[in-house]
Amino acid sequence: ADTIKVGILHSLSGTMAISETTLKDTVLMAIDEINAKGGVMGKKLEPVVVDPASNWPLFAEKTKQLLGQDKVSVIFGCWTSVSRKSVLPVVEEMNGLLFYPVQYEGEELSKNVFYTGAAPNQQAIPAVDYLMSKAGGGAKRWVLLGTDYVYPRTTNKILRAYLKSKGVKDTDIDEKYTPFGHSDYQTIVADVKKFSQGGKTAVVSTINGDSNVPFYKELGNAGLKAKDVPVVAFSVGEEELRGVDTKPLVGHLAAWNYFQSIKSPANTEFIKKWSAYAKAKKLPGSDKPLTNDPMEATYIGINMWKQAVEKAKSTDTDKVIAAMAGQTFNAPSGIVSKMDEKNHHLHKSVFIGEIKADGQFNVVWKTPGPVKAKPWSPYIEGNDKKPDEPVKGTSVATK
Amino acid sequence: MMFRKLLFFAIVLIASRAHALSADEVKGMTFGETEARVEALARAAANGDEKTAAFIQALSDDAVKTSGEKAFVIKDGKAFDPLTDAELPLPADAEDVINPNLMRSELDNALAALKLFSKDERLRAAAIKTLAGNNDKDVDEARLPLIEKAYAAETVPGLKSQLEMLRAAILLGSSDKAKRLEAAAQLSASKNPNTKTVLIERLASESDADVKVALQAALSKVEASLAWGDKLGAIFSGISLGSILLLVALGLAITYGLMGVINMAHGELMMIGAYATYVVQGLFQKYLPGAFDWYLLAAVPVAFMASALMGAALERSVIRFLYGRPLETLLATWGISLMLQQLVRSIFGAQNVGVENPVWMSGGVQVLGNLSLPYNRLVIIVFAAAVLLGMAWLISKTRLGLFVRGVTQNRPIASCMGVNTARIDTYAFALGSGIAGLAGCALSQVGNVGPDLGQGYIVDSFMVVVLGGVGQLAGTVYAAMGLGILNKFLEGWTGAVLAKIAVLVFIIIFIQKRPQGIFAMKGRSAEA
Amino acid sequence: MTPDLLEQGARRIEERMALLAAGKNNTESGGRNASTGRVVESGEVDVTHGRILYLEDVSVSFDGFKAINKLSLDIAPGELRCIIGPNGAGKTTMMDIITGKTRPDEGTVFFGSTIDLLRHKEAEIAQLGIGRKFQKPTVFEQLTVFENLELALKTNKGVKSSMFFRLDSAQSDRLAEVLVTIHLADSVNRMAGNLSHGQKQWLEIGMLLMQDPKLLLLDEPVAGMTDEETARTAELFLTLKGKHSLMVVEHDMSFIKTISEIVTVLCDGSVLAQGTLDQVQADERVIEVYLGR
Amino acid sequence: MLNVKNINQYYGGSHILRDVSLQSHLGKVTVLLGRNGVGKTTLLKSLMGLVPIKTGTIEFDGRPIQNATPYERARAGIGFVPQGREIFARLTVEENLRMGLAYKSAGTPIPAELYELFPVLKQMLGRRGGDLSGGQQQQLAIARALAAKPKLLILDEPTEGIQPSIIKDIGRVIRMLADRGDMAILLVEQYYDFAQDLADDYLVMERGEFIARGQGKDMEANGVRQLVAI
Amino acid sequence: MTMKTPSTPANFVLLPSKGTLLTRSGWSAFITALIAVCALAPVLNLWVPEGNALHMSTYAVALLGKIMCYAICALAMDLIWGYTGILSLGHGVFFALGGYTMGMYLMRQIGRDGNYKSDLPDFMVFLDWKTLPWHWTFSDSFIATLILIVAVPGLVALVFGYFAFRSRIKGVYFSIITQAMTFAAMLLFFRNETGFGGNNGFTDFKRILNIPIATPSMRMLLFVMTGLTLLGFFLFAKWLVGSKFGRVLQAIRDAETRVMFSGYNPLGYKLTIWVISAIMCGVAGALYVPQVGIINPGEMSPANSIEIAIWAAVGGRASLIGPILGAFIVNGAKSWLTVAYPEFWLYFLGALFIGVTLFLPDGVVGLVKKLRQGGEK
Ligand SMILES: Nc1ncnc2c1ncn2[C@@H]1O[C@H](COP(=O)(O)OP(=O)(O)OP(=O)(O)O)[C@@H](O)[C@H]1O
Ligand SMILES: Nc1ncnc2c1ncn2[C@@H]1O[C@H](COP(=O)(O)OP(=O)(O)OP(=O)(O)O)[C@@H](O)[C@H]1O
Ligand SMILES: NC(N)=O
Ligand SMILES: [Mg+2]
Ligand SMILES: [Mg+2]
Repeated sequence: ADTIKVGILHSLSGTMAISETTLKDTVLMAIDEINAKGGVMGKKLEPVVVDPASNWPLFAEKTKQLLGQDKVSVIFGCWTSVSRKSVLPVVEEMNGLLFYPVQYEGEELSKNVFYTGAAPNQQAIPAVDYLMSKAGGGAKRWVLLGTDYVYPRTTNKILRAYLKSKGVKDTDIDEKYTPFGHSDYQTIVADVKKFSQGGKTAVVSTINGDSNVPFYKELGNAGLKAKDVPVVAFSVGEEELRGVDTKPLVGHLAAWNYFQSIKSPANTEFIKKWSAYAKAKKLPGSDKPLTNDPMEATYIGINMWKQAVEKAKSTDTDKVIAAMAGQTFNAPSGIVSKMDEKNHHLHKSVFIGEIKADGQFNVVWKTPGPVKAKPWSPYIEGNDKKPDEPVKGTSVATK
Repeated sequence: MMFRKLLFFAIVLIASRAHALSADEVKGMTFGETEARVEALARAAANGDEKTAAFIQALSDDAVKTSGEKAFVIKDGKAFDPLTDAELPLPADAEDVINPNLMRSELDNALAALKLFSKDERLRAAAIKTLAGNNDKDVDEARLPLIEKAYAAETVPGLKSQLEMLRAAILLGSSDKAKRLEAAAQLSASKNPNTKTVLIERLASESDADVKVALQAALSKVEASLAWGDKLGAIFSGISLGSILLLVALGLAITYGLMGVINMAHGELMMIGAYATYVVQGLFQKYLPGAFDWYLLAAVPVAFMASALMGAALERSVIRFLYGRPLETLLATWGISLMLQQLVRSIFGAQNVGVENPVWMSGGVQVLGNLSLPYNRLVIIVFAAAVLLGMAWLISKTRLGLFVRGVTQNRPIASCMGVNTARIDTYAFALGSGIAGLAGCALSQVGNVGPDLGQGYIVDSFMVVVLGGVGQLAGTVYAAMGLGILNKFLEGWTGAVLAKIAVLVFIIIFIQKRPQGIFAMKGRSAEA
Repeated sequence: MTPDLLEQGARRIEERMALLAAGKNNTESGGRNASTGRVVESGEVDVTHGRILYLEDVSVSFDGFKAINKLSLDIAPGELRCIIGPNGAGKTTMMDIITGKTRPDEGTVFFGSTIDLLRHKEAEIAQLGIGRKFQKPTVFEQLTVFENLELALKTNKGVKSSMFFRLDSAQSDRLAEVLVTIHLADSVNRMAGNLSHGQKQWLEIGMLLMQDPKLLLLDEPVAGMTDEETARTAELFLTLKGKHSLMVVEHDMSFIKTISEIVTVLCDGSVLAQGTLDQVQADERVIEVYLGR
Repeated sequence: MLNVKNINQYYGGSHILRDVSLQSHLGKVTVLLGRNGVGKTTLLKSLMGLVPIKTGTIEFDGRPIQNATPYERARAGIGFVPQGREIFARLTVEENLRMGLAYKSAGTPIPAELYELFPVLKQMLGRRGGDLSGGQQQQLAIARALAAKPKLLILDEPTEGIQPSIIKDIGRVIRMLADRGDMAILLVEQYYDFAQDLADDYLVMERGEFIARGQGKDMEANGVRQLVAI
Repeated sequence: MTMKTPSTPANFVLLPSKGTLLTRSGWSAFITALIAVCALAPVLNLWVPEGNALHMSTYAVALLGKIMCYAICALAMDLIWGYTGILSLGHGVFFALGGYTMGMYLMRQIGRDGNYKSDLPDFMVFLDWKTLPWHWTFSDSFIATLILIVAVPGLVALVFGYFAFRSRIKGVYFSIITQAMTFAAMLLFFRNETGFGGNNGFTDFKRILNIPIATPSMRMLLFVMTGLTLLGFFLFAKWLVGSKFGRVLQAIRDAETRVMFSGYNPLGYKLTIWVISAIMCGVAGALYVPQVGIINPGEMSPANSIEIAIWAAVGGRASLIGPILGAFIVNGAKSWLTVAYPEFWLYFLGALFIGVTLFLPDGVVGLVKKLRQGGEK
């Protein structure tokens, strides 16, 4: 064929559309950009967009379709871990290629997946380190607050182990979960307030997208100020704050590998491109174009894939996988991001940002340089023996 | 943390030995690592004069920008030199000064300390509140002379006693056992949750047995007085959740409870109300920025009308063909709900949009030391009550209400009585939809405004209407309040997830006892 | 023995003592009729005491309104009893009580001398042999006339036997016979919902016939029928009499006249008068509240 | 007053009313008789506009109304007592009567004479219609239709389930209303004696057609009683 | 004792003759479907080479297999809703229970091939479970799993239904408590403590009966089994609704009081059909999981259960074949539209639902009937 097909597997309807729609547009933007520069190996990229509609089994079905019917060379997609878990057996079986752009809980490595979001050690642990430091307020008590699913649960498990290793007692950690789509945070916030009476407290929030607005609104109204009880979130970025009145939230934190407010030439360029694209396509919200971490991760992903294909001179999955090792890309976050030689995760810098009144973040802390991902967290028992690379031959042979 | 202690000693001296603000001080407070800036702040404040205070205020207000090595104070969009107050051109590359939490909290403390001696009683009260809200031990000790001085100078009895508490909290760390005992005794009267923190921390490090006993006694007393606040807080949040459930269910009580339309698009009608609120907010931002705080008042009727018109359109085009076939309405309204969701996705995007609380709705009234009732919740409770009363009046006291009830019970015969049933149906459905719109307007103040807004409430709203007894307005009220309070009490006890499960199981069991809801219709008329 | 059984027993003895003290039923056997000892099979209606239905001191009220007020009434096996009374006298409510639809606040209701109807649910009461026709005709609207009758047929009504049920030839004959009786033979395959009001009345009677109950409760069976059809209904009821017990509620005096032996007049929830039609028609109170002048 | 010409009506495929024509005049009681299922109710429903007719015209007060909605017909002055009572079960008795006044202006009081006619309604004003006994409901249905003082009163078996004394009362009322001369009455009735007593004109229907018509006083003579028998 | 009525000769009354299970054309359609599932599909998928126009792709096999599972649910929904008038908004629970039971077996079949090389499923290892919780006891036995697939949804339905029907909960009240049930179950299964893998549920199945699951022949086998189950259930349902039992169900739907006064106890009838319907859904769930490769609590979300009702309504209630068609139409449309019009498909789907209700009150089957009647005239 004279085009290379690229699958885009992000929910455009249902609960996850809120987060995933922009990622679809980011891929489309990158494809336009690549095509404008002559494509890949002289071939144009042809996007194949499908809507798995926030329905996890549908993710698997659509993957089968993308790989089996449309014969795409690569898939950019998924947000929630469960959607990735649903897709994983399919890409492994059909030997496809998936780029997953969102921070996640780790505990997984697949030959057929490249993880361009953060592993827990690239986000959660640095954030906690910061909050424990003097500059971060010297927190001694911790509320680990999350939506009840595997990413928050695992992250909190890792954090609990980590905090313990730092001498924090179990009684000084309060772990709380709310159902998906929970919208009434009165009790939770009151509990946090009460808990904080026992000493300097910080909240680590792994609340999932939709519940954040009610959570933050409640926080603001209950008068829980960042300087008293700072909240650091791992799933709240510029996009999520679009829906909140940020004035009462000034000073609360988020830990990411990218913020829109980062000053770097690559980022200026990235934001410019995105703004232009959003305007040109009349995307909703284009009057206030926002970029965020998963978008950056998506953008890095597709560009690295392009480089790898060019290096491998083929779109063959195995060849591209081999060529991906050690790829580098000048990331908008201002570093040269590198795909690890072995573990399919990016090396990333970690930034801690404080929320500003305009919904952007002030970077108040960052790691000295890129951090290598540890998908198998050392704080989970038994992981020390795991090889830091995908086990060969996991995929079951077909046809 | 010497430098922080320094800050407070220094402020005591301000009145006598003021220095002019220096360029170095400005630079120190503005540039560099946070901890160094905090130290610079301490030093500057120690020698500070009015100008220093003004600059600290500007820093705290995020009204300072930098360009290169130079700092600018921004006032009304113009830039001024912090040292000379001369107006300067603001370079294009000027950047905001970033104040992390630590810096911000020190700025507040410095300002509070400065204001402790203000002539304005309210400023003093605010300053005391700020200081009382701080529970950093290091700072506490340093604060003592300052507090003592303020205490001596204070004339207003209320403020004086608050300062006394502040002093006691600090004295708790005194090396003098007698002082510690006295402080503990004083603190036992406190209703401030911070006192608890102080007592707990002291208790952890206290070695003297007598003092320990006194601390323990004080702690139990403080906890006992706080417990009240917790309980009332739980009830309040129950009522508040109940009022939201009520708002969400009221519209459905008409479209479903009275008209029998299993209205799966009810949530989307709320969503339309919320988006209407968003649009009104946008219009105010654009055309009436001065009156922005009142946008919500304008949004209420707009939200009602937007949803009511959509409801009327739906009734005319789809629903009207389905009366007497309630199960078919389930299917059609499900379709409508899908389309409406996609419609807002197409128009406003898949992401949430931001709806701000007006200023008068943020914050809350402090009822007890640890119980403050947020204004937005209070407003919603009052709003829900008003909507309920209005609707109850309309349904039971007006002719329109009578016709609605008559038409929904027996459409052909109502028609034979001379009632224009088609029109009444449209009005009734529009009314129910409009009330959904009002609910959406209220929800925009506490939660997400996005295409999924409605989906999150559809199950709850049906549960409330059905649990109350279909067609029973009073039942709807009881059900909403009951579920709200039950949910909040269980949540405090079992956590949010199990509480939700328990509430659902409760509903299942409750219906066994009352197969027709709380307010079951009894007798023959129920079968007709 | 459960406590409430004990209590009931105690209550019954007390009542009997009270009756004896009042000098009523003052016989050797304490008011009981003589009877020979025999085995009572459960579910079998014991009519050896000459009564198939007893109601004693039954009361029920709705939101304070006493619809039935200390009503006592009994019916003999094979009797055709007519009940008349003003609108709202409580006739339908009484049938609701007998068939288990409404629980009385107090009183006893017995089917035969052994079956306490208050302890049974609707379906059980029907299986015991009490059939009912409602004031407002109720048939299975989405089923055909044939299917309506088939469902009513007296057979085992358990789940399993329904699954494997097949109409045998005797049953088919019976069904055909009833179809003719109710004039719906050419409507066998019509949906019952499409019948006219009067046709539904007939169908419901037909269903009762299929059910073959021991006691039939008929609430205004000829309402909406022509005089001629009324006459035929009367004829039908007269043939049923003797083998079945019937309780017929009607406002149609000419109909009552053709079928009645004893007429009971209910008013305000209790018996106002009882006797032959001529007797009650002559009763001033009955004329006053019911017949009019 | 009412002039019906050649109406035909179908339920699905079955032809129910065949070329039915009739008239009804102010001050006259027109009685319509016929066995079960011949189409009497269907005819009345057609007059009210509750079921569509295929062909034919209905003229009321000189105006064609065959295309009007039921509520327009009601407003034109037709009162209807449907078969099977059809009261509003979950409205109170009083509200049921108010529904009868739906097209009158808001403050119109419920005529006091209704309570004289049906005293039981007065006692039960606050009770839900559906809780009433069958006969009470029937009385309510008649009262409801009378509330707005219609020019044409259509009654579908109004005596069904009503106690003899009240039947007599209803008979007197119908007679009185007709005799006042400002109301036309169309009565479907199975209760032959009652019908005969009231009829100024009569019509007999059989399989959707009128097979006999004439003046009330001739009913006996014309053997109508036998006609409605088989 | 039979009643004697004024005897009229009854012999000329024509009683309707008892219909057979299927009509002649019904049988031929059935057999065609049987052949398509058991012979045609395997041949087209396994033997016709991929390039060939007649080749049936693996994707199509997976998709059709999945839809057939849904069709079983729709059929089950028709029995309880279409015929008995009881709208369940909680059938997703039974589907999920069957699915989870199968999923547990499949998780155990992974053995030590998981990430953590443990006998325990992976999610248990990283949540620090040391032993299998009690409810996993029989999950390693295929036979026990087969029994549990029927028993678990059946028992849950039996207990729930017994209490609900005994209390005479009807209409929307019943619908709403079924919805509460599925919602509560979903939240419960979301919890990691309950031992069902939380939000992620179960994935990454490798074997069934020690045979690799991701092979074309295994897939085909599952497909054929699903097809046979669907056809079998269809015949069973047909027989059921054709029996007097079925008519009692319809009578309950129309006038439950009358049914009671005719001497039937509706409790037994409702309970029986409710449990049968639940078991059918459970079996569908069990067949679904190995084909789709994932089971998670999302299957219990209230929306999923509503969708089952929607398939039945689109196809046409109380017709058995209708709901099956409905499942195919709606899910087929969804699969196609989400690819063809990823941004607009909800408009089409929504319009489909509205259109069906407005113009086809008896669903697609009603339309077919109408057309056929029109054609005959
Ligand atoms: N559920 C109820 N709530 C209130 N009142 C009721 C209820 N059920 C019955 N009643 C009242 O009880 C009385 C008796 O009603 P019932 O239907 O038994 O009368 P009836 O003798 O059958 O009259 P009819 O001859 O008119 O059918 C009536 O006054 C009725 O209004
Ligand atoms: N909705 C309907 N659909 C189909 N057929 C109907 C419908 N309603 C009535 N019919 C049929 O139309 C015919 C006339 O019915 P209608 O109700 O007008 O009879 P009627 O003369 O009023 O009888 P009755 O004296 O029993 O009230 C009957 O055969 C009836 O079965
Ligand atoms: N991986 C997440 N954020 O679910
Ligand atoms: Mg009665
Ligand atoms: Mg009629």
